[in-house]
Amino acid sequence: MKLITAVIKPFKLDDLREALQEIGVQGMTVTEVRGFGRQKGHTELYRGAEYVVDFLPKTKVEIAVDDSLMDLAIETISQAAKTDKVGDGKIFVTTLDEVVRIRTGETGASAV
Amino acid sequence: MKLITAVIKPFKLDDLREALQEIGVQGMTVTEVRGFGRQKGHTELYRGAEYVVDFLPKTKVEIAVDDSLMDLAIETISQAAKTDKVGDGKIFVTTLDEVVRIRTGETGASAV
Amino acid sequence: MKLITAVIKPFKLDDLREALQEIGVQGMTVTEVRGFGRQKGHTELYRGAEYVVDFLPKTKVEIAVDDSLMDLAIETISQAAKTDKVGDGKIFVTTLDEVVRIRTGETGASAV
Amino acid sequence: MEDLTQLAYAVDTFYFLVMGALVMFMAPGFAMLEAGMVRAKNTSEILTKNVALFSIACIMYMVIGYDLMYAGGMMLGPENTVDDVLASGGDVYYSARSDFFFQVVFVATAMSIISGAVAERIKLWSFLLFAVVMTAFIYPIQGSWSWGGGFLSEAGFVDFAGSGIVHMCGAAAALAGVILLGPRAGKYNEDGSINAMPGANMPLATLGTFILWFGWFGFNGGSELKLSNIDEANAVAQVFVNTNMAAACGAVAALILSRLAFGKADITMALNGALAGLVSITAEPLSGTHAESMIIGAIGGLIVVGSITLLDKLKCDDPVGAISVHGTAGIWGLLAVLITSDDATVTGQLTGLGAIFGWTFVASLIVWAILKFTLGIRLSPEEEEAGSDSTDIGVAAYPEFKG
Amino acid sequence: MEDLTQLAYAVDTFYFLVMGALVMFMAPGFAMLEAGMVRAKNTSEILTKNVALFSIACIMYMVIGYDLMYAGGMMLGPENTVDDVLASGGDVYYSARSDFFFQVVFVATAMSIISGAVAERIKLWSFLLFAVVMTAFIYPIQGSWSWGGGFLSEAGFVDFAGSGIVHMCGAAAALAGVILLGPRAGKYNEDGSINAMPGANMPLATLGTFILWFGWFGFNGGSELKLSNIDEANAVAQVFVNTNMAAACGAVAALILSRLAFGKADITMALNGALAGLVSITAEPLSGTHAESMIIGAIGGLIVVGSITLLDKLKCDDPVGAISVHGTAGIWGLLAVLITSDDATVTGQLTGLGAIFGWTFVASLIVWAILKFTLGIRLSPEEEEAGSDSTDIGVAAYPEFKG
Amino acid sequence: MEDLTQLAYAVDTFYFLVMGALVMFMAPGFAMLEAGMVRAKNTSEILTKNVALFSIACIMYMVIGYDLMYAGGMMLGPENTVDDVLASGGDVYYSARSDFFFQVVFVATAMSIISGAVAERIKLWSFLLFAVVMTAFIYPIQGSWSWGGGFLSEAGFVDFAGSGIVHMCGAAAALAGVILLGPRAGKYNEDGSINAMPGANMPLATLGTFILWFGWFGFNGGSELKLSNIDEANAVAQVFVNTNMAAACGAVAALILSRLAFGKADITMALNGALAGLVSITAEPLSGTHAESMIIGAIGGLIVVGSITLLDKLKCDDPVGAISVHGTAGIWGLLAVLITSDDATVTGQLTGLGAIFGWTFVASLIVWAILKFTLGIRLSPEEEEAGSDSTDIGVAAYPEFKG
Ligand SMILES: Nc1ncnc2c1ncn2[C@@H]1O[C@H](COP(=O)(O)OP(=O)(O)O)[C@@H](O)[C@H]1O
Ligand SMILES: Nc1ncnc2c1ncn2[C@@H]1O[C@H](COP(=O)(O)OP(=O)(O)O)[C@@H](O)[C@H]1O
Ligand SMILES: Nc1ncnc2c1ncn2[C@@H]1O[C@H](COP(=O)(O)OP(=O)(O)O)[C@@H](O)[C@H]1O
Repeated sequence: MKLITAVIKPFKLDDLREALQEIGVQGMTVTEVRGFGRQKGHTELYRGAEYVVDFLPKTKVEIAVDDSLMDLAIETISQAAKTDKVGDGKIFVTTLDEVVRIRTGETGASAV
Repeated sequence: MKLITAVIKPFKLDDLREALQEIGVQGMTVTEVRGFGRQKGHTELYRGAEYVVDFLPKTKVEIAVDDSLMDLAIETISQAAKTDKVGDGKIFVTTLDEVVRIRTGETGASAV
Repeated sequence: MKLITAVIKPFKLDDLREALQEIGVQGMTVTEVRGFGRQKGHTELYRGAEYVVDFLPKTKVEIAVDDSLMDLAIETISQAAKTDKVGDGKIFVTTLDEVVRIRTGETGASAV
Repeated sequence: MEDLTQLAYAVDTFYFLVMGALVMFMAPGFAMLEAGMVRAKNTSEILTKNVALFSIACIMYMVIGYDLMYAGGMMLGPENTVDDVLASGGDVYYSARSDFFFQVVFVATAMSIISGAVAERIKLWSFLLFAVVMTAFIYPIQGSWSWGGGFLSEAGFVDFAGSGIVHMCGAAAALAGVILLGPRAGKYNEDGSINAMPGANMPLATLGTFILWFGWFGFNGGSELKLSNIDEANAVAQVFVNTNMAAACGAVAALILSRLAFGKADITMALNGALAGLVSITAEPLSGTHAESMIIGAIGGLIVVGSITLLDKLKCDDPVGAISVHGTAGIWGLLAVLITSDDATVTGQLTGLGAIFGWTFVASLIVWAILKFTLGIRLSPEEEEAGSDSTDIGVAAYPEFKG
Repeated sequence: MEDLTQLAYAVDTFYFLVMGALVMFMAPGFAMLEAGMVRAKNTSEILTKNVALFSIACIMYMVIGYDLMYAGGMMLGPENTVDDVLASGGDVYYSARSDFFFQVVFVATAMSIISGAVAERIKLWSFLLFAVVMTAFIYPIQGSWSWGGGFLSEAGFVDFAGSGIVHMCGAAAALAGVILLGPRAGKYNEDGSINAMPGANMPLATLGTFILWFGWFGFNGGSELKLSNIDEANAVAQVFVNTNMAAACGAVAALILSRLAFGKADITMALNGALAGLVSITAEPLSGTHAESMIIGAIGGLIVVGSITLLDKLKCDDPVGAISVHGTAGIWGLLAVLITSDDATVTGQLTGLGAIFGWTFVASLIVWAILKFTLGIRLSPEEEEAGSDSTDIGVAAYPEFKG
Repeated sequence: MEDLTQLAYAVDTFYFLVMGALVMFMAPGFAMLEAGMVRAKNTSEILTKNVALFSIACIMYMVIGYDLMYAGGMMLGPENTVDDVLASGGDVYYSARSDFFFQVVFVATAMSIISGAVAERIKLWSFLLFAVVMTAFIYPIQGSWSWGGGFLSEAGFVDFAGSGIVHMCGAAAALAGVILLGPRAGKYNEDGSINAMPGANMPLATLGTFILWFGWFGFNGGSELKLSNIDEANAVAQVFVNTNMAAACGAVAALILSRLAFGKADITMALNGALAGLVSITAEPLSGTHAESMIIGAIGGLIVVGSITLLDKLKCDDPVGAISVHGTAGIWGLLAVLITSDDATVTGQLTGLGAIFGWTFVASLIVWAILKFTLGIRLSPEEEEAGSDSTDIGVAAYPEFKG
């Protein structure tokens, strides 16, 4: 099983959720984060003094999937989150050793 | 060393913390997240217009543990977070290559 | 590729960002979290009743780096985040199976 | 006797100033209500608009509007002298300045109404330019027809404190703006369904509503224009009580209706209901009985719930419900005068309603259109997505709180 | 002379209306205070309750309460005519409507007190039904005993502006509700320890307190009921100063005590202290010296800190401290009259205290109990956990801010 | 005739009390403005300071300040009797208590100014001790020189409602504190650049500003001190209108300037601009024409933007802009009197300006220095980093919202 972590533009979340549900993803976990990448922050003035907004608001989506679904999921995320502008975000994949559904105690693929 | 990530119902956090402390877990990191799973969101009305709350508030707890403590920790989390209702949450386990305690520079198991 | 996750004191974030940029880290993702570790929470009084603040505000920084940059990055983070007081935080390292830059579709090292 | 006249003049002037100060306090009422009903990312902008529009209204009405409406003189004419007053045989009984002060806060009220309806997508400076024209010309010109002694007052049009002249007028200008602006991005789906966009801060919305309720005692209570004898004092008290009862019944009616229609007691409907009750009674808070005022207010509260839902169906996007509260309930208020006042006629009321609405709507449409095709009135999609705070103001309303 | 009488009538009426408007403004004061002191998830609900209870109080007091309390007529009797006033030789000196307006905002105040104490666990509609009974019957009936000329006024009970009749009465009804409701889930642990549940928004709580302080000038200042000669004007000014001094001393005393007792200057205690000072002086803000008023207020501020801590020990859960502020300090206020007023007697004060508290507590307990065994008064554990905003209102107070 | 005198006395007293209540309401205005302009972690503390300083001002001015300033008697002297008033031939025309009430809220205003400038780094209790000295001695002593009939009133110094005596005085004490305190940690970089530290809550800042604007009608309008004849009533109305126009022009001027200078319409500058307009006109809101008042207010609005930017360059850290709004604009107001008033002389104004500023600054510096070297005035770096809410108050302002 894999954990796919995508950092995307916040307003793309709904599209992403819909696209993932269509391919059969059953769950995801979302966190508001701030990001920093090729897309640089910007400078604002407050009462005449400059301040730099280094980090931009991003949304992090974590999705545990079975290995079989991994490629499709990455493909789907890429499509749904793309605006072709800098700051579109990144996808990170790590290996999950174990998954447990707390309610039933199920583990492994059936718990995803 | 393993990183155990549990997504649970927010009001279960205190029970979880106590249970984990009892079995000797020394640290954890908590994030407010929003989740989506078997437990579906619900529809609200605002000024007569519907809006769907797709994501429900959840709490994510990350706990780095030594391999030896892993099974007990998973067991403990499952127990503490269980309400037997849908939405109880999930546990994900990944392998940690390294852990560093910043203050002392300790690494590996002694840093957990 | 590695995913370095550092949990640090919030006011150290700017120093950390600068230090990492200097060694060539191009991106990072920041989350506000609450932590619990050797550094214990404290007790406050509200209207005469005690309440325990178990969790302290921390900042979690996630940085995907190429394997080659890993040691330097860990070193840099340790330096930048250190105050030599309890609660300085921890660094966790996991292996990334894959990284994708959504905008361009690049994968692997060049996507980091 | 002369001293008594002097003292009565002082009392009436003081009454006018206090009532005017209460109406001025409606400015933060609107600001808080609107700030509570928009999303966080457009909050600084709507606050800025409210501060600026109040200021602009004061300036433009001083320079030109008051003269257009009451022939009161550009920059105001001379103050009443003691001799004038004593010689007037009671006709001149309060300070000319106090009259200006009371009137100017009404202009600002009309303008505040517009700000909420066009929120979350309008360009700040185009809005402020509209405010200049509205407060200098559009409002005063129609105001002169009735309160300035023009043709509507002769046609027997009855509008005690301005359900039509102030509230429906503001709503008409707002409606013109909303039509030319279009709805907020993402508000209506292609399948006809509506996306709710909840306001960011209910305590502010509630505070704003209560402040408006409080200020309305000045709005209606001051519109009696005189206090200093038994009959006048009784009249002012009657206005206070009727105003309060209409608001109370509007709130309760809207709350119950929203519970029945939507399953939950939508607080924003209760707030709009209270305001709708106030707008409804504003056209005639004096001559009706308390029972009549309660019914008029309650119907206002029911109407506003229906109107908000209907306008949303028509894809007329009004984030705070201003068009329904001030427009729909304002029309109801003008018609309800026929129940309570013997002076009002169907023709008179309909003439006033049509004239005010028609003039304001058309004149506003033209001004909004000119702005649209010159400076533009709408933020770009990217600006709207980022929020007008970041685009126009540069200062977030709640920079430390995560949205 | 006749004109002078007319003008004096106008001035007294105006004074009454302005003071009444200030008291009306206490409604948002309570709303903001309570909204600041509850947790975010119950904020929309408490705001809704405050809007609705004010409205209900106005309606029920108009329909029946005012008649029960003052025999003022259901839907109010006729207004004073000019002839009545002139013939009365000074006995009739203000508009009957202005009297109603002033009185009705007092009922709403009493009811607002209850809303805070039962917050975060009560069912909205059961609360609103209680409000109907309280404002139509329970409050007016006890009010008639003293202000309506009943047996308490004959027993020599002195309560100038209502430390007992308004504040302790509200607190007694609240106490009955709190006892039947039980504490909020998770508030008290089995080992007897208390979990603090900090209020979500201190600026709102502070704003609410300051608004109440401001409104209290109307509450106490208007209770002199007459202004139009030198002695009366002096009396009103005296009331203003004593009211203000008691509040100031209550705030400072509570702040210092909280610093000494808890180690930090708990802002919520300073706010409650100011209000306790105000409640304490309300029973007699006129006849005491400034020094006496300061001491009475300061003691009120100390008492409230002790009372809040004690009630918490007794597992009597009152999220905003309403029972302590209005009840405990109200009792102190009634007793403090014995220091400052020559008219008051121990028997008189204790009779009043006992009668008001006893009646209100028992009558409220019965009504709450009926509600409990019919509709239910308490949210289910799941609803309470989710918050009453999501259960009863459907609109979150701060939907964009993460908790 | 006697009855008329009595009624006029009542009217003037009532006018004074209403105006005083409006000024009292400026206390939450300052509290909300400051709470909105500091960072979230220092919000409970600044709220506590505002509640406490208002209370302390009331207490100290009652005990000693009013006597020092007006020889009004410690704990106030006796009230005017009916005979006194009637015998005075019009010289005694309002209640002595109403005078105290009006004056005491001015002291609190001066003290409120200081609270904002020293925010986010001062120790709570040291600040409160300063408040004791300021309101008991520093303010009343300089106040006695002009309003108390001292040498400045003889030198022909004109300051109608206190641009200098209240506002610049507060700013001078604030400046002394800011100099001894130093800037907030992290505010100025070694390379001379400035780190903006945005205020946490713009709706509160806006609400505070509007409340202050509203309260200012009492501040300036009440400073005419008499209302009860035609000329006085006209004067009060003139003051209302000029005050309002200056505020409006200050807001617009600052908004436009910030748009031109910084590229965006900085709301905080518009708010400061409105207040600067108000401060500017406060020294003479009566004798100028409306056009003059508008220009004076607009210049105030421009000045404040420049002053804020300049002070920041000078590393004089004032989180809310209080020194610029009340000090710089206050000085401008004192000088602007030369344009509008025939009574004012350059010497008189400069003497007053110098005397008030000099005394207040030096006396404050001494008191701040004593506090600094005894109790300490500044939080430790750790405490400042954690925020004064956690250090001094123990209650977070927004405990549930993530920063
Ligand atoms: N090396 C990295 N480690 C962690 N997060 C990253 C990294 N690079 C980018 N991110 C995250 O992805 C977001 C988008 O990245 P960015 O580089 O700006 O976009 P693009 O891929 O279009 O150049 C960033 O805001 C950050 O949150
Ligand atoms: N595949 C997944 N990937 C990431 N997070 C998940 C996944 N499935 C569930 N979650 C998280 O776990 C939470 C609870 O899951 P849910 O399926 O609703 O409960 P249950 O296991 O009782 O069916 C979700 O709200 C979500 O945050
Ligand atoms: N075992 C752990 N698992 C997850 N997070 C941890 C763990 N130990 C510490 N942390 C995180 O690191 C933060 C700092 O840790 P702490 O132990 O207090 O500091 P120190 O390393 O100086 O003893 C904690 O607040 C918590 O967020």
